Amino acid sequence: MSAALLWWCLLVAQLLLGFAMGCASWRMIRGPRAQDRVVGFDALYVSGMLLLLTFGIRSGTPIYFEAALIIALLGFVGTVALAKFLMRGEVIE
Amino acid sequence: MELILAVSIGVLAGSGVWLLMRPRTFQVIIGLSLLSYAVNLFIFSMGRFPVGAPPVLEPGTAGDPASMADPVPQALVLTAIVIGFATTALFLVVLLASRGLTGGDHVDGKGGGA
Amino acid sequence: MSFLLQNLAILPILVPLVAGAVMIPIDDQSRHLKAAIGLASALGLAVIGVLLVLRADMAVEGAAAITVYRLGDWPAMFGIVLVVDRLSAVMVLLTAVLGLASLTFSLARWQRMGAHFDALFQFQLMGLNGAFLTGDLFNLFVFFEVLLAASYGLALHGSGVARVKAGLHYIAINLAASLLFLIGVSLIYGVAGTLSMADLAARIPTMSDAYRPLLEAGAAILAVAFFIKAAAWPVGFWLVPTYAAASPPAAAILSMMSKVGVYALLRLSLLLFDDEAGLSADFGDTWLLIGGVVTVGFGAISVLATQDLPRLAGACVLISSGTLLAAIGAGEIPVLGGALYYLVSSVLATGALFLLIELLERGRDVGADVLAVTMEAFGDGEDEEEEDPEDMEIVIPGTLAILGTCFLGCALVLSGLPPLSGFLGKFALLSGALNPTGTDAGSTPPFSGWALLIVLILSGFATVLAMMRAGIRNLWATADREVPRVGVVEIVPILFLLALTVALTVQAGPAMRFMDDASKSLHHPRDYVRDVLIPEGR
Amino acid sequence: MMRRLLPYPLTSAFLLLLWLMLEQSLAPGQWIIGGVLALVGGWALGLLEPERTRIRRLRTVLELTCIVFADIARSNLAVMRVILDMRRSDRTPGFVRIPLALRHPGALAALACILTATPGTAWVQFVPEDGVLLLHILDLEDETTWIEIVQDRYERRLLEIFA
Amino acid sequence: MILDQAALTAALLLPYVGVIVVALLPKNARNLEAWVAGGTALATLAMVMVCFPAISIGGITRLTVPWMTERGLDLVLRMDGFAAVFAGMISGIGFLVILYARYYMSPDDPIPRFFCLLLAFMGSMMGLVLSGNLIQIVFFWELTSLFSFLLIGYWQQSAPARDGARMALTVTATGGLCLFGGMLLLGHIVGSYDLDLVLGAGPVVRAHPLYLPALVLILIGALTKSAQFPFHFWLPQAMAAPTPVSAYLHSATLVKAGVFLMARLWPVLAGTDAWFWIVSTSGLITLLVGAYIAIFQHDMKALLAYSTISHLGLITLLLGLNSELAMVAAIFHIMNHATFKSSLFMAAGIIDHETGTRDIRRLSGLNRSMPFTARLALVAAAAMAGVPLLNGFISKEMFFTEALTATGTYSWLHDILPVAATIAGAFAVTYSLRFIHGAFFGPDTDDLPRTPHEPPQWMRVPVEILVFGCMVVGILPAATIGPFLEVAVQSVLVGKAPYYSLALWHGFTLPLLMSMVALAGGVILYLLLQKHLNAGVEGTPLLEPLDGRRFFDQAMVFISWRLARTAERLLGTSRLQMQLRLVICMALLAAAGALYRYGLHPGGVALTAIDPAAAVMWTVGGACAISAAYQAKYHRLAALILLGGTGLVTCLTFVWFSAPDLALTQLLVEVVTTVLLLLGLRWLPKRMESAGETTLVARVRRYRDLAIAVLAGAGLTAISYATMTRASPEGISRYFLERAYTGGGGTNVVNVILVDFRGFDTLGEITVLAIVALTVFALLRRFRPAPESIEIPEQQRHPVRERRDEWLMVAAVTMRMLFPVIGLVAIYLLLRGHDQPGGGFVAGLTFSVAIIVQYMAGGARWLEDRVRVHPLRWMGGGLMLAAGTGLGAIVFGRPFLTSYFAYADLGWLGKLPLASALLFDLGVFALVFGSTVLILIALAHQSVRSRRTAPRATAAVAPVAPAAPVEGG
Amino acid sequence: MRGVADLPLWAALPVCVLLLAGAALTATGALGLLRFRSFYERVHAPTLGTSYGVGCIAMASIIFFSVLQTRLAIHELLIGVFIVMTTPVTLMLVARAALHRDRQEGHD
Ligand code: NA
Ligand code: NA
Repeated sequence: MSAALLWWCLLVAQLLLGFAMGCASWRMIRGPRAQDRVVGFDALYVSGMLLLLTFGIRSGTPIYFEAALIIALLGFVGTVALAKFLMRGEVIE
Repeated sequence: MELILAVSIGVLAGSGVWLLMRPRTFQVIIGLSLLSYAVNLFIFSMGRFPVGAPPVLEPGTAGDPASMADPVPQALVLTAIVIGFATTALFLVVLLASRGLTGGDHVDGKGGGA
Repeated sequence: MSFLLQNLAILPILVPLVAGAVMIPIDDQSRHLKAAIGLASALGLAVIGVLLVLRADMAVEGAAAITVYRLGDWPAMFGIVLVVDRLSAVMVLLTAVLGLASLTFSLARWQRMGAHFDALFQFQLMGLNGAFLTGDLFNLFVFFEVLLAASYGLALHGSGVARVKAGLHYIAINLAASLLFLIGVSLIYGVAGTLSMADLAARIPTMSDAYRPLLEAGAAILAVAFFIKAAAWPVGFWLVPTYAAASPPAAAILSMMSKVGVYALLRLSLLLFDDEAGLSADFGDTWLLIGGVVTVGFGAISVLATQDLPRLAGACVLISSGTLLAAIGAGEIPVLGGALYYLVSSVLATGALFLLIELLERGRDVGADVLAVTMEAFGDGEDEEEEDPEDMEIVIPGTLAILGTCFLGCALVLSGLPPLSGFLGKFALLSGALNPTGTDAGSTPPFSGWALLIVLILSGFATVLAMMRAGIRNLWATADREVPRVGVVEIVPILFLLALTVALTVQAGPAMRFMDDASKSLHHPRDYVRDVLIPEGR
Repeated sequence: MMRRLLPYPLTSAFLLLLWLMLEQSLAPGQWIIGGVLALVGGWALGLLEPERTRIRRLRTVLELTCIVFADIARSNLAVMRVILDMRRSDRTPGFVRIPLALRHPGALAALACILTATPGTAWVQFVPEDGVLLLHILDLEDETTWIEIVQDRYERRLLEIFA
Repeated sequence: MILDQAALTAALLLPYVGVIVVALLPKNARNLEAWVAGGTALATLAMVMVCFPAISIGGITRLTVPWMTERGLDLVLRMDGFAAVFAGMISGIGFLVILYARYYMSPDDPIPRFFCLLLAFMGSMMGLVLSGNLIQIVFFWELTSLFSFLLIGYWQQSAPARDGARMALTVTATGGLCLFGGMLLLGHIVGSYDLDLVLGAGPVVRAHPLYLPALVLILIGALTKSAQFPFHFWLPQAMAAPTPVSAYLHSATLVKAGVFLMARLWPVLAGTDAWFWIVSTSGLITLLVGAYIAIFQHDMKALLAYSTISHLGLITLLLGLNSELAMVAAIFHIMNHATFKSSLFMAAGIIDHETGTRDIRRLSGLNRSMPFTARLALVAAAAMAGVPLLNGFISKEMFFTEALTATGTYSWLHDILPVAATIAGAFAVTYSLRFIHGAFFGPDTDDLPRTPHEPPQWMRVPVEILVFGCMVVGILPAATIGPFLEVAVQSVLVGKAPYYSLALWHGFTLPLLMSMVALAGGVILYLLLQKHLNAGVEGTPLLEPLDGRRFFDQAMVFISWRLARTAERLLGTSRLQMQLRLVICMALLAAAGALYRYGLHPGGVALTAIDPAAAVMWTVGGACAISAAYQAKYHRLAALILLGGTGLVTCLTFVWFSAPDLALTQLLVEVVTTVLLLLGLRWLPKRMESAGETTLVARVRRYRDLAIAVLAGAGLTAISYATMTRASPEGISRYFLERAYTGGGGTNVVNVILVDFRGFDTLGEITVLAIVALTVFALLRRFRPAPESIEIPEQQRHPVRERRDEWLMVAAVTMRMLFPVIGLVAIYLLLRGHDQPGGGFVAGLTFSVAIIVQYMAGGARWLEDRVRVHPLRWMGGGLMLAAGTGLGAIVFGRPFLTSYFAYADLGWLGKLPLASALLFDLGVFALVFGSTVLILIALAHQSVRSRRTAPRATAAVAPVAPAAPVEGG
Repeated sequence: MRGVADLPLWAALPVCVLLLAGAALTATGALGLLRFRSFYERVHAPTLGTSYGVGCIAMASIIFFSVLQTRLAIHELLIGVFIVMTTPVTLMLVARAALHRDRQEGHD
């Protein structure tokens, strides 16, 4: 019972997160401006990270935790670099 | 699922190959990166389909090949990722040097800023 | 001593690795220290190479003399092994010799033309040796990457427009080739379940039919990767511009590089697809022959079409690559024996030629001018270096005569004219090709024999023409030129390499016997498989 | 001495906690490794010379935390409604300039965290010279309400904490 | 026997010893060098004489030195009568030429080189005639070509010398290559390269299907060397050589090599129609054409050169007649021609030396100023013309006899032979007359560059000796040259020598009549041609269009320039796009070709159910990839971002399919690569989307590329699908899973593979990283940005005057806080790697990201004032640590990289894992950290560096280069 | 290793609710990214995911693993902490960069 419930909920949650990734990537693809893409990129990372967490639950092992942790901790670095590039034209001054 | 992964590999490879044949250095480097993804996934796919069976053992035990992903392709992909990263960096710097010395970003080093 | 001998097989990789690692943090100011470390390592490698060759040749008649080194003490199938047989031993020795010569040459000025030359050079040697010694398919990839990465560095050493432009192409194509390599290796793993070459050879004969097409596809893709590295037509156009633009010591060691692709094809084709490989027996041999012949043809065309000495030398590398490929494709023991002899002699000669060219063209180096401009605009003071050509450069009398003689020597070897080893190499190859079963009367030469005969004679003709033209233009038609300033350390390595071709000529008997033995054991890979897969290790 | 050894006690404590959580273990060995790493981490941070931060009132911290959690929850719902019901036409997004007295970088960072984590408000620019914060508000009904919210609910408390 | 062999060896080696001695002598020791060289030649001659007694009784002296025995190539020294005669000629005339050259060569010339080359050439000729192995013959054959090339080009500063040398080598070396092929075939037919075996296998050879190709190839070699039609044109050009060289090479030795070879292999190859037609036709044409052209030459040496061609044609013709008697005549004429022709060349050289010109039109009346030389030349020329009482007469008589009696398959050639022979004889008389009459007779002239007088006495001695020889042989043939000729003939014909008589007088015979007709005809022709010759017209009447040299030059230009370049252009490319296209297509073809044999079908393993979330995920990934491909040209930033999207999806895939280590690594690489590419993006040129219409060609090209890309993608899809639907083979992975913990001491099998089972791969892989970092560093040191990207980036340049805006300040606080946090996580990942996902590589990247974040937050200057990373030390240390860990095993007597692990029990503190693998991983960590930081920071520093130099560099471009404040944070 | 099937119902319910809530929030945020018309509006959208989206799913994970392994597994909290720390940095900088670009182009 709980397995089936959890299974369905996980499926729905993953689909929702997949949908979120889709929306984010749409922004990345369509723009229109660079900052839109960057925001979409950031959102994609967060959605992906959440998808990882749900996947961890689904497979019942905590072994994917580090991957999610790394996204949470370092996912912003790429975005910051992009933002700095937009702002200053170079990443490290 | 096999089909999805296979098609994904194909899409990445196709995009990469397309870019590889373009005339601008930046296109080539993006193409190489995409191709690297495709190849890494390809190597990975050689280990077949191990959903939810990471090759991490319980201490003191031996793993069961039937219930665990093949670790060898994973090790190969790891090496390939590292080497891919290194060569991307190198290619980037060389394309920058080429850009600096030839004034353009054409792969054959011709043309000015065009 | 026994301690060293026990670990002899790993030393060709370890010595340059440690030397390179030690040099990384050393400041570029301490050039003499770096030079000393580098030379010590190269000398050590040469000694090790000699020992390896001697050991590989010690076996009794018939038995394969194979040394297997199990890294990490794992059984051969599972861990990575190094395998020393005659072929790999001679390649290691050749690498060491070429390395020693180019390194010595570089001390005069090229060492100072950019950062970290010495470390990169050591890594280049390491990569080459690793590729020759390893008995594992994926480890071969890794060492290919090591040697390619180092070659990128060396090819770009000194910077400048020509180098960077050629380097960009070189890198892009080799990156593509590396990806193909990966696809091939992983596909083979996916259907054979192993990475050890010996294990693979053991599995192929009995492989299930479901896997065989994919295995052969993997092997074919792998072969394309090796064809690219061997600069075969039509995927080898990168070679000539790259080698021509590279700095001389780099180009000299690079002339060994294109042979790695040939080596890999040779090793794998003979090991995996021997006569006992079932349906896959002799897979790809015809294509090797065709590819080789076409490559020699294109090389001959390039040789004729160029006015430029460095490009000429590069085209000679093409010819030698093609010849070797065709010889492998011929699939006969005596042909391969001759081809190996030819390989050694042509590598020595192209190495010497690349070093020599710079001396001949000294004073009108376009790249150097660009370099000067660059430094002026972006000189960072402390990190740019351009000392006077100093102590190393003692101008020697009769420079032009010596240079002329050296050029003549290189030209003779490369065009296959007597009296040097080039002629003997071609003879050994062709006599093998025409009389594959020995010199007994009555048989008709096989198709490959005719192909090789025609191709070698035509390419010899082209090379003679081109070398003569180049020699006349660079040595004779410039009577009023000023004598180039050439240091002893620059001329000695060239003489050393040429002296080796002379030695190879004089000692043609033993050398040929060695190569024939190497070829024989390569054509009987079952011994190799048996020796490597002996269940040892933990 | 203590300050040399432990220049950033809060950070070090956080690092130790982080270590124990990562290892998911309270074994003595982990305390030792974590402690050493926390110390080293403190020194490493010291190299970057951030301004020293003293957190005064733990009670205010707690209070602020609760407020923020509640605000975020409310904003989440509000923004969700905005997104799902796009036909609503009375929504007016816009910028608002808020003068701040807050100057401590750490406090400003905390405020940034709060405002960003709260859906509906976006930190756009802060000019330290005159202390004006430029916010973008998704549903800007009344500028002054927003100024009050920021100043009274968050800034005041942060000033207390980072005094 | 031993003595003979020793002498034989000495005969071959002495010239080379001489070369070395002369090369070591000082440059100005002209006399000494001449003495050494001359002495060497005499000693060589002496050695030949020592050998002769044994040979004269029909013996063969052989000495075999093992060389490449496996391939049937030994150094076989073999002297029989024929070889001995040639060897004597080579060394004897060699000595005379050296003596002559001592006086001929100017002190300004580099004498040591001259004598070195001359002796080396002599050595090669000796080697050639003394060879007892086919391949050895080729060996020395090519050496003679080589040294003659160097000798012809001796005066390298003169263009004709260079051209002559070039042409000679081109023709003779090409011929040599053909000869090589021919000899290989001959060896194949016989089953041995040994000359004695080959000579005994005549019938076998002639019956073999490969006889004709072998014959043609060998004859090309011989005919080119002997300057036979149609390869005759190189010889006159070779006259640019110093005259002693001409006298030696182009009369007595080099050109004789061809006829030597034909005579040598005569018992094997001759006797067939093919031989007859090829050899005698070529010889006959050469005989006539050479003689005809010789008449019209104004340069004495050119005249002699064409006459040489003609005489060689005569010899060739004789060899081609398939008759033993003709062979006797041929050998005899070889000897005679050597004597009179070298003396004539020397005489011409003396004239040139003393008057400064060789032009017959300018020379006149030298009979009076140099009477003795004139007498000598007169006699030699008479011999050349075939005047009785001189040696040339006797061999010519024999030729006429043969022309009349030639047998074999009857053909029209036999009909015209006597006539042609007589005509050729007449031509010979004509040009001999012209040589003598033109130079030595007629009125005195003062139009010469130098006042003529007799040469130094010793310069004349060689000529005197040779002319004396002509006369003695001409009067007493049987007594003088008879025995030698007999020995030579016997050895060539292997005991089948016919009866012949060497006598001056055979009675009134048809040949004598022909001789008389030729003599008279020649004189008459000379008289008739007086007007034409005195007019001094250049060129040969009637044969003007048949200028072999011009054909040759055009052919060379065509082959080596137009053809080669066109072919290179058509068959090669220097464009990267095309090269990559080819690479991809070849890979596609190779894989398709391999699969074609079997066909490719999906395997039988049941498919895994589709996971909708994964499907959605991969839709995103694919969309990102395709858009990245689409955007990469004009929207680089967009492409970069989209690439990141694909990377993320790849990383999630790794998680999906149970590869946490891969996911971690991919993720970190993703982050670092993004920063890296962004650092580089700043230096690329602005690219504006141009609305310009694309041409049709461009569009077709794009469709072609699209097709290739689709095919490549589809191919990879097919292969991977086919593999995935086949069961996994029973491979090596079971071992790793079973032994990872028990043998490698770790539970994370992937990590155990990386640091233990296949730690060697990892060692190589981190070396790659180190190499790349070093290369990047070295390259960036020499980095020169394009002028337009030197300036401050647009974003900072635009005239938005903002107040001092610490825009990064607030963000920087958080970023700095994260420094120890990320560092801690890095160490966490490092320490747990052996058992759980993580490891040195991931940790190293994480640690480097910690630093990079600080660089971004504070700027390079700011950070480096506070924290200094020494990447090179990290790299060196890391690599040494990793290698050192492996070396540790060696110290303990185990193979490199053998691992060690144990769990140390520390009581209440818990268990501490002690594994050498951790040490290795620590090395990996240090190296990865150092390399990544080095790469990124070196790249970042370009901005700092170029900014420092920007005002200088841009001053010329824009007068105002606003330097914005750069300090951030 | 125990899996999904071993979870008791009392724990499964909150896990399900939290999962769905978090995923829904994130999805809504992403939808906003799609539907908002101006950039500054779009900046707000992802914060749904980065605040309670992450919070809910992390909490679900905590409950799930704590119950499954019968010990407190709270390390997922770290993910929340890190997200809360880093998201402001990115969004702040992106918004600032957008403002800068807009001003440069004269929309000030
Ligand atoms: Na084969
Ligand atoms: Na790992």
